[in-house]
Amino acid sequence: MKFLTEYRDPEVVESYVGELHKITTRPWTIMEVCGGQTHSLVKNGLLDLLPENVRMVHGPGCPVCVTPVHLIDKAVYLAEEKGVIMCSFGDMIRVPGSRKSLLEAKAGGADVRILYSPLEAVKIAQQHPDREVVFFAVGFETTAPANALSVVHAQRLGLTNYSILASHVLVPPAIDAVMNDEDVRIQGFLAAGHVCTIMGISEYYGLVEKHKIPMVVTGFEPVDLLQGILMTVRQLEAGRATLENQYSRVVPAEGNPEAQRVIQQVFEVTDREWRGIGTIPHSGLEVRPELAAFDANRKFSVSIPKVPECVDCIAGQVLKGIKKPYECSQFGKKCTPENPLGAPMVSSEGACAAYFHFSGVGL
Amino acid sequence: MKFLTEYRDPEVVESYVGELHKITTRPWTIMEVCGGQTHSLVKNGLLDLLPENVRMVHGPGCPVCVTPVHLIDKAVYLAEEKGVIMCSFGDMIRVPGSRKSLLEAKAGGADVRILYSPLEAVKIAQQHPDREVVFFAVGFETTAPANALSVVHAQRLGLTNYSILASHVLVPPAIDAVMNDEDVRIQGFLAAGHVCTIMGISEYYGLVEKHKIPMVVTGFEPVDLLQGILMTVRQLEAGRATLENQYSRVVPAEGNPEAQRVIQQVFEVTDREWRGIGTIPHSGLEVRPELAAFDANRKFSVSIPKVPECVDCIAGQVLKGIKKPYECSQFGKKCTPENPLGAPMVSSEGACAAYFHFSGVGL
Amino acid sequence: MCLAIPGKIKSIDYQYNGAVKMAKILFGGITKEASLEMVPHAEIGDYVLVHVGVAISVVNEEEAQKTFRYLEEIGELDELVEASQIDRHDGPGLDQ
Amino acid sequence: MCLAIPGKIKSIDYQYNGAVKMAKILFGGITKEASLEMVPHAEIGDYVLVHVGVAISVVNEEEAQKTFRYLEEIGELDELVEASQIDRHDGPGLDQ
Amino acid sequence: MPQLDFDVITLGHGSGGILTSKLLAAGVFDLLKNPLLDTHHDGAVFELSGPLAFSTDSYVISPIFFPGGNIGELAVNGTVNDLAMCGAVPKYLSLSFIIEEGLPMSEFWEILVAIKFAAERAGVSIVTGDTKVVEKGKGDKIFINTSGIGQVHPQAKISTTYIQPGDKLIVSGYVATHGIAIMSVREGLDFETDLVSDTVNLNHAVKSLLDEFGSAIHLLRDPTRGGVATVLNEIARDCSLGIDIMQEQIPVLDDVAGACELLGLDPLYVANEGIFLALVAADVADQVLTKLRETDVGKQAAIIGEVVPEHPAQVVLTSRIGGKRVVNMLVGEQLPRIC
Amino acid sequence: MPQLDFDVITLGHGSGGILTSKLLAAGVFDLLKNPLLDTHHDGAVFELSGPLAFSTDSYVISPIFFPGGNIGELAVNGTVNDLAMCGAVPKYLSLSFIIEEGLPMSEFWEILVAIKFAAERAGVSIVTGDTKVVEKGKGDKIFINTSGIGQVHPQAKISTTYIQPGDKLIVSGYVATHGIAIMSVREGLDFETDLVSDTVNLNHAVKSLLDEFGSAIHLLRDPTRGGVATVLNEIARDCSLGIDIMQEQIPVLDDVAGACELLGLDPLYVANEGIFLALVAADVADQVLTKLRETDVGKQAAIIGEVVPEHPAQVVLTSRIGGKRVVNMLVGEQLPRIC
Ligand code: SF4
Ligand code: SF4
Ligand SMILES: [Mg+2]
Ligand SMILES: [Mg+2]
Ligand SMILES: [Mg+2]
Ligand SMILES: [Mg+2]
Ligand SMILES: [Mg+2]
Ligand SMILES: [Mg+2]
Ligand SMILES: [Mg+2]
Ligand SMILES: [Mg+2]
Ligand SMILES: [Mg+2]
Ligand SMILES: [Mg+2]
Repeated sequence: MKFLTEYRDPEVVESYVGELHKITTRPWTIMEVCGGQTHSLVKNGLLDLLPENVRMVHGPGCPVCVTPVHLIDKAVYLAEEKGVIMCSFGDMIRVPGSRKSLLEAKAGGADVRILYSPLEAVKIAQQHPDREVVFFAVGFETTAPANALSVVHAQRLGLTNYSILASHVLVPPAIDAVMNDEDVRIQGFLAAGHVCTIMGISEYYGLVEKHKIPMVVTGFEPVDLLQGILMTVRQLEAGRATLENQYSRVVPAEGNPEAQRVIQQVFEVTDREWRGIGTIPHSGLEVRPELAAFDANRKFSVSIPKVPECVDCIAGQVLKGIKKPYECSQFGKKCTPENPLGAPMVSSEGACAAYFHFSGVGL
Repeated sequence: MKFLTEYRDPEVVESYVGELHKITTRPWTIMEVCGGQTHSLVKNGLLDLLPENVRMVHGPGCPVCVTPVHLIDKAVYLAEEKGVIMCSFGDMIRVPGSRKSLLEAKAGGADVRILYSPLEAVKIAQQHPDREVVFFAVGFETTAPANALSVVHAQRLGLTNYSILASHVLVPPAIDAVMNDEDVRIQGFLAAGHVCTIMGISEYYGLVEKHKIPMVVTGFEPVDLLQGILMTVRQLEAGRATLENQYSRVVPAEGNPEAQRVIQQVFEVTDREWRGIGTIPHSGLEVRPELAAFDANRKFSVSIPKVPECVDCIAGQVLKGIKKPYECSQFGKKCTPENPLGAPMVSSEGACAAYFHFSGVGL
Repeated sequence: MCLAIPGKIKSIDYQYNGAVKMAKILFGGITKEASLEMVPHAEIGDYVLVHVGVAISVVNEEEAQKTFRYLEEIGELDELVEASQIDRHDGPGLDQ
Repeated sequence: MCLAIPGKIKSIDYQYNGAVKMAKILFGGITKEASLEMVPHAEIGDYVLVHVGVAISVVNEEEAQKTFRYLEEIGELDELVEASQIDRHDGPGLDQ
Repeated sequence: MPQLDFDVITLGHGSGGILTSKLLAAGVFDLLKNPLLDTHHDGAVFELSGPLAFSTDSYVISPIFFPGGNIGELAVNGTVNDLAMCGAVPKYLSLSFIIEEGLPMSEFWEILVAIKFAAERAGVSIVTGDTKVVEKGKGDKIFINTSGIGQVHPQAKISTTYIQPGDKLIVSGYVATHGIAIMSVREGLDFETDLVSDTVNLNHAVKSLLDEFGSAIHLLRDPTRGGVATVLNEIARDCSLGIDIMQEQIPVLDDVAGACELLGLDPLYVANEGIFLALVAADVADQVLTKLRETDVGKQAAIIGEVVPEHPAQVVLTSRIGGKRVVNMLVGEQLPRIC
Repeated sequence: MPQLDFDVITLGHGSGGILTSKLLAAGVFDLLKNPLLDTHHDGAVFELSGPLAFSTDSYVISPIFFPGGNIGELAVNGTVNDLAMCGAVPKYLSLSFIIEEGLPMSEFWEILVAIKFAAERAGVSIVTGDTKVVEKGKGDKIFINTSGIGQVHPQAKISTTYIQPGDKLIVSGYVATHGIAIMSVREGLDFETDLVSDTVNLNHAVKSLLDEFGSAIHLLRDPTRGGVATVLNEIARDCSLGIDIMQEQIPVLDDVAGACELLGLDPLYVANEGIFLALVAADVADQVLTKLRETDVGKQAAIIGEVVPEHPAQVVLTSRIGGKRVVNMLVGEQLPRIC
């Protein structure tokens, strides 16, 4: 497949790995923000190829993992008690709420559907005019245009039975929050390529300057990641801290103006709670008040008690890169992908699950 | 079981059979009006024991058999298109409408439930306040109090989601209609014991006088039937034509006043179509207009085309006793209990089905 | 039509705040609930005829015996007189 | 986050009375529908990056080659001068 | 019950992955263990020499727990009995579950335990199995298939071709008990009764008859779905002879008779478990009956009819009052009647 | 298709009465006829001598008709293949249906025809069966259980205990084809592809390997649910050795690779039909591969890994780019990912 296969070429990989080994003289700690990058690093065995001195830390970039427990509880409630058709992505429905996941709600008889796209949910709403259809719209900036588009489509079709339960988070405030934590020892960032495809790269200049840290907008294939790491290490070794763009084939500096427009049209920025991290100011998107009819949060009055997160789970520290998953006392013991205690064990994007799946417990 | 077992005593049966053989001198044709009696005659092998000169003819007394096709079509429509929980008795749901039976609608996904009692349907309505529950209330006078009571119960509970689709027929007008047919050669009647339990026997005096025909209110057990037949034959042999009550242990002359009252409260007399026979004036019950909220006929606006009955089926003649089921060209051929062409093949009460089941085709 | 069988009242209770009289009724070992609203005077121990969950008649034990004496009676009757038309209101045909 | 992969536009059609531009997109042999609303200028034959049913970017073929020349370039660069800070608006770090 | 991580069965338990594996390892394999039990899903291997009998049945009963048992023991007994009806000594069973998402793990466990004990009572080993999980609303709590292999008894000569006029028809116990016990707990029909299903394995009783009477046992059948009437019709059709039965002789419990009266059902068409019909040579019929009555499962056994040359392929019943009628096969489901 | 009175299957067809009988007589028995086919529901009797293999599986696939096949042929091939994986020559199958009310008779017929041809291709006889019908909403169109008996090949010595370090791992064909073909028609995920399921019987190919290489074939497994990854983990666990696999060598169709990229799935965890894994002695591995490639079902066969003494009970993959990672068992269902 063009634009994929060539970025997996073993020879190119070898030359990048060689160069990386050649230039790395000291230990460096780099965070890849995005769970997709984590996934690719472990799935392709890349971690195995990096110099020992290059230590990768897995960031909070898994939207299903950082979705707050009470929103999952709300989705479960809507599915179980309000009888809505609750739609979402496959990895979202396995994330545990305080009582159960959407998958367990489904096991209990709720109508929960796994979709490839929010636009499919609009079709379902069209097919079932007598039912309420809710799309559990999780995601970072990358997914926001698609979720916003689903609202635009529903509006265009005059549907009154479609709404989204938005759990949208934004990357730059999260990077800022990570770096503001005094325990954090991150020296460089791979910024998330697909987020920047939408938003462009300008948001990151301020972060680079504020935290004096190199940042490279990076893609997802092995060669992309190696190049991104190499560019970061080169900066680190040279004592520089700038913003670079490894992933220019799909990330123009200005991002995607159409996508930004539709996001603006449907969403507005809000403070947002991140599971395992806490509330980060201006780090989320919510549906604009004028579109309240499409906002499941406003459409359905649901009051569910807020439940504290699991005390054993050190997800917050894992998501901030302070600890590795295997440093958690529950990792691979009480907490496994079949029975996750915390969010990062849930999606195969999650840092804990990625370690569990691809590295093997204890490896 | 007391009041059942003793009426199946082979010795008592033998003495009645003996007496019947003794007194029968000429051929007599007697109609048992009620399908329950037909059932008992064939199931117990009684027909095998009667004198050859006593010929029993099976009457129209099977309420599910005489329910008009368009009412079944309506029940199917309500179940399939209006999404109601359609409840009825086990034998009713197998009766074919013009397109399908309720059993077939159920096979197609409609919510059709088989109940022992209409009072159970009220409970279902209570349990499913969000669903419409309809009881397909078929029956003769015997069943009318139970169906009426279900409306009274629903009213008492303040239910707004319960209604009945009434298909109630009355026996005396049917007997009159049978006797008015010039082809009919019936010489005596066993009147239906359980109908008279409700209504008493006074309605039958007029019929006896008008048609100069003996009539005996008869029960359902072998000894009951033999006594009823004996009483009829005694009248015939003696040239008498009076009304007698064989079944006095449960049929008081006045019937059941409480039951009559609840029937009055919920129903009023109306003209009624009988499947296979046609419309008989004043032969049915419908829900009173003041209870329209409980009348599925008024509650749901349904307009379904009236479909003509099957041309090969001679159900009308069978139900009037003009022909025996095996005289029908389709009996046991195209028309079988698995695939009935006409109503009398449907319920095991039905004259055609009773013959098919218990006598064996061609016996 | 109208499958109805006799069963013995085992217990009585009231539903809908006392408005509806219900009974547990024994049929050869099994017990089924039925409404007594149509037979308000029925008592525990009585046999009632039940049709689709509603008791419609209390079985009259005395009348029940007549069937077993009928053949005897008509034998005697035949010996005495030729039976005459039984009239509308109190002939043996109605009362037996 | 954000699984997105590049596919080639096979055909384009319009839905909702022409209001929505949709495409059939080829991914290694399979075809999946995606919205082109976010990439209005994309043409048949273009490669677009698709995420949850929405094309979010047209792949820039020229930029795509840079990754394969990067090691060479930095080799040459290293030989020439010690790399200086790349400035905010037009440094090679942003453009490549 | 072992400590399992889940309260209910989820789709993951049928995915073939680690949840399936854990469920099997902690539950099924541990409970049912025997040297042959295939623990890697493909199949079991064992030594066995023919002639062999092979039978299968799927169990879809609702409710899955009923008075006197549950679907698990039913599934074991059913296939054990079908093998016994072939004149075989049942040896090995397969066990396949189709579970609806959401089945409480505790119910699954109770079913497994019932399976274990039923297999032990019957003396069979469960050697291979399968577990599938379907979405909520695409199953009905649990369906079970068992298939079984048995070794045909060396003295057995069981076939409709051996049936002769004069053969006596024996029923091993009360008729219609199981079907009525199930119906007693169905929504909309339920009634109170002490009745319990008589599901039980019949293989030991059958073996003792074959040991003693061998080829004098001409046919064995368990009249399950469709009831006695349907099975007798099948036999009459297959051997082209008539069968006469006597209503008076057919053992029926009072509770069953009462429920049949109430619902308008005929016990001859009600489903059975735990009983069988045998057609045996007339000269040994009384001895067979005596022997059968000595077994646990045959205390109520009775001779209820015989094979006759008249009315071939038809079953004729002489009613309690002496009338005769033809008994046909069941048409459709038996549904309770209003009239 | 024979003339049947009904357009759809109703509860009556599973009642055991006359409708069941008619359906069987007009449909099943007529189509599948063979001298052993048990036509009276209890079981089949035949001569067969051990060692025997016995296997069962229930098929609950949705949709029941999918690109390249239907649930009927899947059910036959599945059990045939499980027997073949035991090193056996499949002989007799049982066939048990659980049908949801309302299944069109024409679809049932199409499934029956597929069963007939699949059994013929595999050279097995269907000798006993069962048909149950459940209410609408209590099943999912049709579930099928097949159980099977085979005779273990005289040269076969198949067991995890024979696995040694150095054994080569062969896969007989493209990985993940079946699972992705099914997914291509699932609501909410559907995509266009020419991909068809590769469901097929593997017994003839397996027999030809056993004929020639006998005990050099140490293990056979068909990586169905849970995919290649799960089966390899089970094997590694059972033999307490490590397994190394090479991503580069694993045959995957372009369409399958594309769909996996799009949905975020790993082909190693996707369900397969129509392929098997073999662990064979290193010295014959190339010959086995050559032989396998000569068969209809093995044209794409490849050596994809080997058994190693390191990392016992673990499966380690060397990725296309040369990195290593552990391959775990599947957890839960594989669901498409957003990220
Ligand atoms: S291993 Fe589990 S408990 Fe520990 S941090 Fe990760 S998710 Fe939380
Ligand atoms: S046998 Fe069938 S077609 Fe003939 S009269 Fe009876 S119901 Fe009608
Ligand atoms: Mg297998
Ligand atoms: Mg069987
Ligand atoms: Mg028990
Ligand atoms: Mg059976
Ligand atoms: Mg299996
Ligand atoms: Mg059987
Ligand atoms: Mg198997
Ligand atoms: Mg095919
Ligand atoms: Mg299998
Ligand atoms: Mg069976």
